[in-house]
Amino acid sequence: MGEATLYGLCGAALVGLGLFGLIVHPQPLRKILAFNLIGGGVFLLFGAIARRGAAAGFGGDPVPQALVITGIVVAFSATALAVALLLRLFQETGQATLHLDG
Amino acid sequence: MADFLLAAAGFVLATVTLGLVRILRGPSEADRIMAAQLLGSGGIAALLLLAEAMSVPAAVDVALTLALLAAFVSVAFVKGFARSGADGA
Amino acid sequence: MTDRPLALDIGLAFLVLGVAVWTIAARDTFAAVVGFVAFGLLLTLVWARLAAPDVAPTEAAIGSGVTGGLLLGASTRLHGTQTPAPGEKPGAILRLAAAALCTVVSAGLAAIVLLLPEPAPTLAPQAATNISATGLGNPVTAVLMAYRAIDTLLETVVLLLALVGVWSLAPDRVWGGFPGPRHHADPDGLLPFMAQLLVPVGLLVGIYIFWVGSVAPGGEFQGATILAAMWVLAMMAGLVDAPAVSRRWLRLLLVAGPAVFFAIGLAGFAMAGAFLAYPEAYAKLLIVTIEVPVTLSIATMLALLVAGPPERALR
Amino acid sequence: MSFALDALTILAVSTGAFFFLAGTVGLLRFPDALSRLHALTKADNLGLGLVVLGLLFQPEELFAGLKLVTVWLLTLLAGATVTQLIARTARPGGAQE
Repeated sequence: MGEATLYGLCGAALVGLGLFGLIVHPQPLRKILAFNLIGGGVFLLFGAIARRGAAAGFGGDPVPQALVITGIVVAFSATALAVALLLRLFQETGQATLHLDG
Repeated sequence: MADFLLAAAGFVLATVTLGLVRILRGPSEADRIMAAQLLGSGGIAALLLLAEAMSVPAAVDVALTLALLAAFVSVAFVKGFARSGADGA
Repeated sequence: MTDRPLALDIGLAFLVLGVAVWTIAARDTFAAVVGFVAFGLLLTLVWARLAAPDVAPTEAAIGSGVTGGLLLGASTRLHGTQTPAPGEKPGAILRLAAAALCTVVSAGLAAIVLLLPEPAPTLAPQAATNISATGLGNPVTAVLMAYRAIDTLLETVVLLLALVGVWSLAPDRVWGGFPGPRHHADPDGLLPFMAQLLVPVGLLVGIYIFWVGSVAPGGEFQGATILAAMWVLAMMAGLVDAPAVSRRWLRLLLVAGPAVFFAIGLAGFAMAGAFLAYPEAYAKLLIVTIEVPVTLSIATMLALLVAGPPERALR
Repeated sequence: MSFALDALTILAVSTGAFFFLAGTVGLLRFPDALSRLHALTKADNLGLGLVVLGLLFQPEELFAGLKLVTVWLLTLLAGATVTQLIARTARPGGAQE
């Protein structure tokens, strides 16, 4: 088993772990953290595919690597927007909860 | 030589990750910041060792980026820490 | 391959998973965020091991650094609100069901990883043959700026839209005002001193990482993130104040990158017959012409995304 | 020649790794925040410094060596600042716990 497969499996586990956190944590900030873990897992899956595609003198396929770079930046914009929404909710209601009748 | 450097990288990384237990135990947030800082410098050391062992000179640029961003995160930490301390946390 | 790198890889993979479990399981939100920063750091090492030296600094800078700073700030502000109400905690059945679902998802993905086709499909040879047409030495930058340039263009637009979204969350009375609290420089503190030393060095490194990106790992996103982090650092140390978001120069700076990118893309119709196509003789010149304003715009967007919506009214 | 340099690298990197170990043990075992801080600064400054020193013994371009030293100086600067800020707040009677 090469390191690509190893880290690919690690990515698969991270996606499940993040998904679990996203479902069971009631606090929005914890959900945002879990969302970023899922992102990390998906990127690692891409990384495994890129590493397997090493050819032509490159250590990895540059196309999935470029996609991961784009993905990291987009995940950050989503996180920043989510955090801003959450802080505004807190400012408005004094609570940071998604619980409607709370 | 490469084997030695890889082993050293693994050792440093494993050691500082052990320090993360401090974040779990706390008790104060200062302890948590310290453990994170130790992880930061250990991670940088491991990366430099990897760069030399795998002969990827570009990894030194990664370490440079990491060092700058670690400084940024530390300041964010301490700023937040000071603020939550002021709230009587 | 010798045995030892494999041992290192296995250890690293377990560390990544351990820190991820902790980020999910930690009772205290602040500790969870610290775990996430550690997670990003370890992922940076993973990217170095996966021979992805362009992704590693992006993960270090954006995935761990800037995202970490943002979440730390948020967790501090939400301090004391992070204990879930009694009715909010999911019951044991839901937790079990979620665990089962997530195990299935992970197992499915793991099966896909194990059953990936041999030999692995790759676009690396195509990237290698076309790289000479761009005049660049770094294949990943060539992919980002040439044949997947539309992704990169749309990505800057995504960042801009996220920033518009963040700004639109400002209450009416501070509309168009200054983001975040004003940090005052502590005259006998070490922080302003450190920032004065660190920020110039950081700016230099940021420009270097951006510049080296055309021939070696690095590039506009990594460089821009360092520039953004240094700007936010200067704000936190109280050296400079965040600009009011209604400033015209700021808005011009924000749209300059995407606008130049789009204009050169349109010019591609006249010069090379397609959107975002570059005539071969000028490819490198055009790419650099795009990269400089795009880097400045991305740096501004990232810094302002971390700074958040306006909180203080224009005087 | 290169054998001697390798030996120096191994010596410096091993000592650096030892300081990381010592720093971690200190962080985990010392009783109060201030002595833990003391342990941390040792690991931080000396550990990374020795690793960088060890790598400098390997044949490097001048620019690469300069970058290595810059990494160390940046970490040193950030570490010193954070340490000082923590020490101020972690002092007995300061804002803590």
